[in-house]
Amino acid sequence: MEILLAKYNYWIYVALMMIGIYGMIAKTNLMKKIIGMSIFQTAIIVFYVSIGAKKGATIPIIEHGHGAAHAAVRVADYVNPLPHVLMLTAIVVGVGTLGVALAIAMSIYKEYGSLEEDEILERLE
Amino acid sequence: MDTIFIASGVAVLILMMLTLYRAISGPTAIDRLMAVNVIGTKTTVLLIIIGTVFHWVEMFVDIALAYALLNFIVTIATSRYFQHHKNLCPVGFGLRHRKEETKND
Amino acid sequence: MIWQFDFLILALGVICALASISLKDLLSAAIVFGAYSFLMCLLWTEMGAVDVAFTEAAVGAGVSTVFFLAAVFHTSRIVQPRRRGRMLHKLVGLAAATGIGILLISATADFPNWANPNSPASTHLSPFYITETIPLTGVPNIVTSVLADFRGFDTMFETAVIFVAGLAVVSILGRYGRRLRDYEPSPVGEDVAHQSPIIQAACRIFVPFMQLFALYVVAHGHHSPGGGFQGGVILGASFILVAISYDLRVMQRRLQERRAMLFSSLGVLIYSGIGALCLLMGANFLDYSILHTILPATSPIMARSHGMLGVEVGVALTVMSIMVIIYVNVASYGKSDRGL
Amino acid sequence: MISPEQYPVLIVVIPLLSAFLISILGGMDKRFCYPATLLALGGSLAAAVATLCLVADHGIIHYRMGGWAPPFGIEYVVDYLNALVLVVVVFVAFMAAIASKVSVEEELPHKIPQFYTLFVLLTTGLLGMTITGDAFNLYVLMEIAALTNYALIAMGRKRALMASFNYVVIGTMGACFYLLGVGHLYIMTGSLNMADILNILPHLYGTNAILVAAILMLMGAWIKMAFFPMHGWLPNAYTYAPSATSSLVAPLMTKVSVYIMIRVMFSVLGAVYVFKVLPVKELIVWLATAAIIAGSLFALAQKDFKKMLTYLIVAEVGYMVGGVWLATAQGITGAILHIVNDAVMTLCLFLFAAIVVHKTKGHQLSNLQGLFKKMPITMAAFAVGALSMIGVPPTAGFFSKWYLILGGIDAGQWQFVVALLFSSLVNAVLFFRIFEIAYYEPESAQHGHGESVAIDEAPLSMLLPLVVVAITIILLGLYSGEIVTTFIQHAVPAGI
Repeated sequence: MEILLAKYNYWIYVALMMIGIYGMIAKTNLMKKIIGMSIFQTAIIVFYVSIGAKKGATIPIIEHGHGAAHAAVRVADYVNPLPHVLMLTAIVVGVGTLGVALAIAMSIYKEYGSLEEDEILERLE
Repeated sequence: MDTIFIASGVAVLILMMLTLYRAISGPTAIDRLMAVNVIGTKTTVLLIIIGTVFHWVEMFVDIALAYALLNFIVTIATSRYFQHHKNLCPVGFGLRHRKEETKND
Repeated sequence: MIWQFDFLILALGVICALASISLKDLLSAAIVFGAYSFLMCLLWTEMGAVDVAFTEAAVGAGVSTVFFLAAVFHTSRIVQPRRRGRMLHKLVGLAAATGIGILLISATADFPNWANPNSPASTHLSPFYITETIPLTGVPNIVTSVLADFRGFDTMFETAVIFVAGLAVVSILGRYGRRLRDYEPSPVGEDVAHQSPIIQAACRIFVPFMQLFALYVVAHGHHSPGGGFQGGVILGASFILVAISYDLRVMQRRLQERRAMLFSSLGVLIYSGIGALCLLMGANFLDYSILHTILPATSPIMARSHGMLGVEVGVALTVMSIMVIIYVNVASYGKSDRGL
Repeated sequence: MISPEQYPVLIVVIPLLSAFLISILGGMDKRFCYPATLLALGGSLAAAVATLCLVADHGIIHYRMGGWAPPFGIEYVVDYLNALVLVVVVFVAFMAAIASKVSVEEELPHKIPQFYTLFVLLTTGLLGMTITGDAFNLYVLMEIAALTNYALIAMGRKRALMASFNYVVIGTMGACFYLLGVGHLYIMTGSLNMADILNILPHLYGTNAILVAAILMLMGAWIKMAFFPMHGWLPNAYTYAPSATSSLVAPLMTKVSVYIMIRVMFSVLGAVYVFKVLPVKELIVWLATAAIIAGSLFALAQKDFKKMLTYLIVAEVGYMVGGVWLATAQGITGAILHIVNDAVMTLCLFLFAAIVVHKTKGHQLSNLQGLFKKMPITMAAFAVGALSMIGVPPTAGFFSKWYLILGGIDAGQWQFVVALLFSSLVNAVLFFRIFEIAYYEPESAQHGHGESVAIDEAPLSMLLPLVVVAITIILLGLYSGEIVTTFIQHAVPAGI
């Protein structure tokens, strides 16, 4: 139980990542590839946010930040904020990539009338 | 006190799992939409429950609010789809292909 | 972290991911993918990453699902079975996934335990941010202070990424530069059939509150989860709501695409301009503390706090307009006529 | 008003700010875009050259973003290696921008503001990737460069769309692998600053997690640079992109990725780790050998001029990766010198390709017929680039190849030396075939025989950069000794 609890977050992020990679490589429908890509990206976010978690800590906002400005802040009370910052950026990058990928997929559909990779390749030849 | 909240949260999650069954296997897309909407509502509740477990609900209410608002937009967007395309359950649906050649719309 | 929740949510997440990859109906896949985003949002909250959860709620569960739906709306809905080489493709995918999976699992053995307070990640850099955020920047939300100040340079490029994404979508799909008078009127009857008075009434009530809430999220990001990015997405979503419940032209009367493009450049320009202002005043790029010489009645510490607020406003402006631009182009195939 | 210690940040900030201004001005009147782009890149070039001089005089420069001390804030580090690469990147972008005027107006008439905004942002991304000293900042800039790149390629419509989509999927995978690698380093060390990680890593060298991090980061860089087994996305993407795009992207994207591989190897993981602890040195040199041979052979099989050039890029990537992994001072010197030379050479060839597309509306080899008589100056400049690709002595290409061959002999990797010679031979065959087509074959039958063809040079805005680049190739060749002694020898890690 101990060892299971200690590492399972990391195992599950690997599982999500494998699903994403499988979707990106094995699926021929362009939309499915995009979904796979998004899952892949969220898997990385799971990984990073799991790094930031800390036992017995609360959210990274200093309590009573207004009044007693110099009250002692105990590091152990707050989770690690750095991965959160990094992952905000990653989410934004993710939605940007998603938008561009969807736009390209849609113009491919306009051009070839299909979203299936093999049909498009047939039409290219 | 925390134990009660955690227990109720776990209960909500288990209910969510039941709804997820409908979301994945549901014969028509409307079933899925409904199921996912229910999951969305449960998520809002869970966000607040997590807030109480962290003893700082104020910080979580904002997220829950934003969440509920955006969930509403998604639902409307999906409903728009059905307004234009009446086909709720096209052939070749679900986890398996039922027929080879299909054409929706 | 609350491990009971963590375990269940991760299990549900894997099921959702599997389902959305394997469903043959793209619309359902998009809906289930939305559910996956809901679960991820819960996961971040439960691990204490409230700002990430807020962003995920706004982006993942909200707008990106709408983008997906819009794209499916305009393309085909059913995944066609593959004609040839099906097994080979699957095998290659499985092999790649398993290979990388084994590689990554083998690395997890060396990781410190999950949520261990003594891991290097929790002891090397983060204590500085946690203890110094109030003395050095006066901002209680550590994520905001790290995002907009300590690592503000990353965030500037993050905003630039969003800007690039919008511009890319426009340049791939759209016809940038159409004015309102260029829109050809469409037949009246068709439009009315798609309009629902209930939805429109709800939208009328909703939108002002939503925008007010968004402004609150932008402005209050120093003290609670939120900030420019989340607020910007909600603002953008309010325009998207108008576009969905009426149609694109009604929305464009409020925010034209051309003007949105202008706003988006302006937003990033505000961000990098504040940075460049610090540079011109003799400090390093993005060193807001120098701004106390021109801001009235501030100390260098409060100047940092105000600088961050200015930057957040820039971020919100860009994100709002780019969300609208992406929606307009994806939902109408770049024609910006009727939309969904 | 701006002191010299601010120069490094100006290199990135000038194009960044101007990109948004271009977008705003372009919305009003698209004639502003071209001059504004030139101004932005010119300013950036000036800052880069000034920084290069500073580095040559005073050594490594550190710059703190927002005034925060390094492991906590983001740091810019300009050392001997990236000062040089920065100048090359801005120079190439500047030349490509000058040449872009005609082809953009011709190929993308409705998208001029978007094109130039994305063009400048792509340059910003590449510059930022080169200059940064923070592992995560590198990822963000990598994504900026990638997203602009997808859009610029997809503007080519038709076949470019599918190529661009493949590039999106594969490029995202590459960037995500890099991010995952950074995550593994972060969980083990708790730091994101490259110098800090390098300091902490030695006591973790034996662990599996660092091994996986190294594999993931190198995989990410390799996917981005189209190293041999992962090169599938590159030829189509660069061939069907608009010509103004390909003359920016083709010289720079792969070279900056090679630079990133070098940076990850020496400034993050440490030369000791990659060469002494990891047992993959020989394997990668073999892969590079395969890349060179496969790239050359594929290039031989092409009938399309641009596609042929793209396969040559695949081969050139093999040169550089192989050179670095030879793990000898000569090999690394050769690889770094080749980054510089190859960027300029590839630029020369792609500028020529843009002229061919402009003049003949196609990029098949048959489009080149009779060009020697029509465009003597253009062809002379092209000949310099081609000779440099082959590796003929006074041109730049010879010197880097010389160092690479010496490195190969030092390391005893004879297969790599043989592959280099083989690839030179193939290049000779390819380019002499082109000379033959362009010199002897008449343009087309109906023009009659023996008639003197009127000289019809490329427009000045395309010709001028091409000539400047050709002269640069010769100058780089003549001064390669100085470049090596002033910059590159300091960039080679000590003790290998």
